[in-house]
Amino acid sequence: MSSSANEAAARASAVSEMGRTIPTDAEVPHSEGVRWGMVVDLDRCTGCQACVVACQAENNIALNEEQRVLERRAKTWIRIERYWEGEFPNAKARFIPVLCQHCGNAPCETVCPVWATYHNREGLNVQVYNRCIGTRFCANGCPYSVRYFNFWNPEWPEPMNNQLNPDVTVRTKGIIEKCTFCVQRINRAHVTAGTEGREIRPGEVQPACAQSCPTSALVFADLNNPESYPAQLAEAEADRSYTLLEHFGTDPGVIYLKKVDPHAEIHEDEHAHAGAHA
Amino acid sequence: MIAPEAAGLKLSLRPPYRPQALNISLNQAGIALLAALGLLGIVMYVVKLITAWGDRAEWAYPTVVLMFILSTATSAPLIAYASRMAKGYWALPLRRVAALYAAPSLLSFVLLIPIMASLPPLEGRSNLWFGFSAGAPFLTDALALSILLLTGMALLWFSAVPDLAGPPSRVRAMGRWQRLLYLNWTGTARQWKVLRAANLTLGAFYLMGYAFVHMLLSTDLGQSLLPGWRSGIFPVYSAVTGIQAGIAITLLTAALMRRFSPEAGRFLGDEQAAALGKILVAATLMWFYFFWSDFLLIWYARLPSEVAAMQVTVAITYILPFVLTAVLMFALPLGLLIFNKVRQSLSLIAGVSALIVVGILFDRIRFFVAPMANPSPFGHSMETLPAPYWPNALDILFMIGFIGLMFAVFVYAASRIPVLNGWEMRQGSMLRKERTFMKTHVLVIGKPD
Amino acid sequence: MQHLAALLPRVTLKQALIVGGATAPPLVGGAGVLVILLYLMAAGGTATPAPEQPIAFDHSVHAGDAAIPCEFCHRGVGTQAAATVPSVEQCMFCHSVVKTDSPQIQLLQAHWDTKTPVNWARVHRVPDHVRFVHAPHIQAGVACETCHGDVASMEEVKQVRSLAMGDCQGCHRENSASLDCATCHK
Amino acid sequence: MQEPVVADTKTSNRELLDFVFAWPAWFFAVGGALNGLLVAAFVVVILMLMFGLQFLGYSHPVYWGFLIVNFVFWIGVSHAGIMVSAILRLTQAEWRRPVTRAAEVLTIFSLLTAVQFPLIHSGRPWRTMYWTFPYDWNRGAWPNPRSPLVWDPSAIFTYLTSTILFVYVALLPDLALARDRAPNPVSRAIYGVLAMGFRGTTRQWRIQTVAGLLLSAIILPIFVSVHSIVSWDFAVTSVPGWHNTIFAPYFVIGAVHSGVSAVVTVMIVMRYAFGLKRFITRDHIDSLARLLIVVATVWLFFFLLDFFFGLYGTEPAEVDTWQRRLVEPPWVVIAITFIICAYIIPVPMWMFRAIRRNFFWMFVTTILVNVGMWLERYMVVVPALERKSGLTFTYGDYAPSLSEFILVAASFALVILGFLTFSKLLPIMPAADIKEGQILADRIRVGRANVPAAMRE
Repeated sequence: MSSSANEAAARASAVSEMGRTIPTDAEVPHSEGVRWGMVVDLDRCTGCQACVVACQAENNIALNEEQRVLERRAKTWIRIERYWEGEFPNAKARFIPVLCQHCGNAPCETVCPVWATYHNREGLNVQVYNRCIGTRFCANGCPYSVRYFNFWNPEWPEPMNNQLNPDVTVRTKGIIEKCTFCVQRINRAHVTAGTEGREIRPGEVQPACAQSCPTSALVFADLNNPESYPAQLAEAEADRSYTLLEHFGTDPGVIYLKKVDPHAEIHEDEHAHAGAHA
Repeated sequence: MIAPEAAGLKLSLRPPYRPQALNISLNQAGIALLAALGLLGIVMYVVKLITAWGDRAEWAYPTVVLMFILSTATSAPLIAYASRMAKGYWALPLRRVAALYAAPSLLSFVLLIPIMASLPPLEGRSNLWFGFSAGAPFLTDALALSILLLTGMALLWFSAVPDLAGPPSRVRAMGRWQRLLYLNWTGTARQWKVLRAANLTLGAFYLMGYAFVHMLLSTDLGQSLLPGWRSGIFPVYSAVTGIQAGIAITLLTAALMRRFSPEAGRFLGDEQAAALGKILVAATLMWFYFFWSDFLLIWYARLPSEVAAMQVTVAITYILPFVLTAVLMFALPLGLLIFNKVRQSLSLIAGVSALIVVGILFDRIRFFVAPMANPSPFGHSMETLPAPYWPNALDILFMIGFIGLMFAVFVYAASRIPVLNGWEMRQGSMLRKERTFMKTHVLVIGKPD
Repeated sequence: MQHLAALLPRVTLKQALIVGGATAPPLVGGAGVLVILLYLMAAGGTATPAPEQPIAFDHSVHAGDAAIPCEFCHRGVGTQAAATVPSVEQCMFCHSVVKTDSPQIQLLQAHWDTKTPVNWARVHRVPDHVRFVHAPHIQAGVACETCHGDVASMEEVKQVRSLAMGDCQGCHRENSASLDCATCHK
Repeated sequence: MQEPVVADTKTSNRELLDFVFAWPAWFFAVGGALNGLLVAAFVVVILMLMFGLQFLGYSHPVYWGFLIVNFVFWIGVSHAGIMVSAILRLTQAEWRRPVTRAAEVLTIFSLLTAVQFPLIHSGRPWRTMYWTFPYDWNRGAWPNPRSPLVWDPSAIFTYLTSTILFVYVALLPDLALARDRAPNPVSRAIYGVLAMGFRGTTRQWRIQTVAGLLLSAIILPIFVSVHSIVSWDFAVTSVPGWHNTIFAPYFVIGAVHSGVSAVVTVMIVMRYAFGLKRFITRDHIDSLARLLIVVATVWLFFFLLDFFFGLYGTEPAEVDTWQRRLVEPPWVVIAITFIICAYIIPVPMWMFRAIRRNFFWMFVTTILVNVGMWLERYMVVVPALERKSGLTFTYGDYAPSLSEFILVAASFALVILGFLTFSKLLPIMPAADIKEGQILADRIRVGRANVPAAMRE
């Protein structure tokens, strides 16, 4: 198991190194104006799962009881994928937080028969719960597997129902849900900024995961705003930056910064192996 | 139903009707033109061999010619074999015309050798051989193609022997080797039985070999040289459009036969056009189906590496040949063939067929030039879109000459082997009768087991 | 022709019953599923009739005769999501002196005395999956009457506009407001 | 065909009527068992409507499974009818005649069954109006024409409509006969309305024939499009193992393979159950088997292309999917069973004339083909979802639940029940078509041989 997971991690990063210089038909709708996005610095991620819990609380995600996890029906809009590197005595855990990548070229959007998921002008991949009929085609099309299906109506025992966020709807059975970049917070900021007659300031909006990240591994901003910290970070760390599963050509809105491990023993053959697959 | 030419129903059985080799009424100029073209083809081939051995890009347009031959001359005999298996009596006078294309299809092997010699090593590029290295692709492809061509020649010869052999006394009088060449054909019941079984099984084998060779060559000379081009349907597209072109070239040839060969003209007529026309419509629709199945999936899934390859063959680099292909192989033929009048007249359908034969040449250009001229065939995706590689004067002369050579070889073969298969037509005349039923004339068709 | 007709069935009552019996379960079952589907489809809906209020508050007196501006009582409307219903204290601001002998005002007085809120019945409610914020609408200059009707002439307030999705969209379209799903759907 | 159906009218009347008039005990036993299955399925469906899809074996990465597999399977079987009727009619294959009606009816009922599955499989079936019907003038919210799931209903319902039309046109003369034969005024009235005043005039016959031929030609593109679109449900996505351009023709030819096999199975069952020994002969089965050899071989070629060109790009996720399909434990059994059942056993057997003309062996082999083809769809759909990308952390697996087995079994019950019911109400043998065949049958003397022949106008 560990070797295959390791291999997968190697592939995931190796694949990301493929340059994409071919022009595609990607007519990115958010090339002007706001594009909400996130920069994930894997060097800083400790795998603490604070983002997962914060997301759970913010977005009224149903309780992931043990049974749910065992039958793989647990819902985590952001999940920490853990891969092992190296063999047992020198094994190292590597973490990749995976959330909806808010792709500019989203495979989920084209396949929905009812337009329950679409791309909005701010680069969000929006899921309209009330429109969704639950064909789950989008979940199949998504290479990141970040779309989750509601197999039943969620229930919260007393008094946990009192902590539900009123700004987020409680999803009914039979629909798909996924990370929204905490669109309720973005909307609230829009209203605040609108009533004050100004634009949203950089750093004004934070999704729950980024807000709760103790090491600031997740930072959120308008990637099209060159003054925002994440945009500058992505620029400054360009040699470390990649997007997940780049060869799918999805143009994600989440940018990852590679982990640089000064103590890593680089196995030449392993790299050659991953390179052959890339 | 379009009635067959009357001559076909009333063949003399006693003495048995024996067809002639092409009694051609071409004038001197026509013969001279064909010979000149053939000579040009040979000269150009030699010139290419000397100047461009091992230079892959230089062999791009010869590859187009190779695939053109594979899609026309090699596929035309399928009409003979398939109609024999399906007991299609309408095809009786056409079978030899189609099968004769086995002779010019031998030219494809001549082209294959230098082209294969110019291919880069398999390592580092996608290919069908998955590390299986026993001579692949050179030996395997050459072996597969040569088996296919030999099968075609064997079928042509076997089915022609009863016509060539003449009366039993003539064969008995032959020398030993000549008799062997004529399969010792005296027309015994056992010989007929073996001939029939051989025709059917070899025909089925040829059909499968045709699909297989298309899979190998279209992959080894096309897909695997253009990184990012991963299309499972392409071998089938290649084979099916080849069949479309094969039907077209057979109809075209049939029309020319009727015009220039008095004997063949007695039997070839609108019945063949009507029956083959239906299949041509189906094949024309197939062109679109297979093109669309390919295009839609790549364009929809938007994997950058695949889209780039598609941009080369369809959307950007070779858009001109693509548009010509779509018009000549699909839009125009379909628009014309829906009219019964066009479909049921040999001369009109020959015009449509000419469009398709030209169209398939452009189709092969858009698919095989880019891979052959691609300087960096290694890896999983292309770094940049390649620039289009248009033919220079030498390439154009090569194409004209070699395709001319193909027709010259066909005419030569037709002048050696009868263009009509007399024995099958005699058989057909026994199984097809005109009768009156109520107040109309009907054709009664016997279907023996 | 006649002899071929003999190939065809003569349907007797018994046969009809048996065939009916064989087809009944699928038909009945299918119909059952259909009924459930129809029920589930009909179970939604936003329009409500005027609900009974704990105190017979008359908008026509306040907003109509007295011409008190809406924002005077519904103070949140210009700045936040909810327009807010005034607290008992705010009512008592006037009604500690105005019309104190009316039985309805005495009901109000009772709430004031016992320090309990009035449980006003909610009139306008959008579904749970819709996010509606009053402030931007007021800021854009939309009059209250546009959505709530002529409240100034209503003795008891009821919903006059469907306020279903198409209704909102029509207005948004006319005013070039956002038609992005995420604007309203949460 | 070597021997046309020749039966004197009295014998044929008696033998065809035997089943329509008699009510053998097995009919009630079979009908009862089938209905029992259906009731169980209704319970499952209602539970799913009320409590969500938790009863299915789906979990996080694998959101499609048995029900979609079954949908594809039945759409596949539905390709039999038109393949047999339309193509064989256009190619004037005389042996098609007794086979056509049964094949078309099989098409209708398998289509009707197939369309249930995406419906009950969706999370909120009561909202599927958004999906198939563009009605939302008010809100400007429409079905998404880019989604293959919107192409699907259009293609399937077009196919269903045209197939019903096709059957109906062919039924007209038979309905007219039924009207003339009807014993009581009620059924005479019903058949009379259905027969639309068909009296057998020359003009009516001509129109009926032309309509049949035109429908045959028009229905063929629809026939091809239906399963192509079903295949695109999978192939347009970038899911490794699904995204292969060969999918459309591969699915279509696979559909014909399983559909024609199903027709053979049905014909053999009908032959014994309905007492049609005189009308369904060894020749029919033989001809269908020869057709099947070709179809199966083309299908195998496309399957191998799918396999080769799946591995061709050596993309890691793609290779993982194929490894899952062909090597890893639960699937390796399925893979081996599938290829053995769908090709390795039946096709070499069909090579022998003795097998092709043996009802028992044809029954067994065609059942095997459909077992294999069901597993093939399972193998195509599920492992690809289990191994979806380079993110191995989300690799999952799928095990069907009892509910799914019940629903799949019930789909078979529904098709069989529909077929049985049809055969009780309307002639399952195309009487007029068979009669036409008998008129057109002729013989030609060649030397000493007497060769069966057919007339062509």
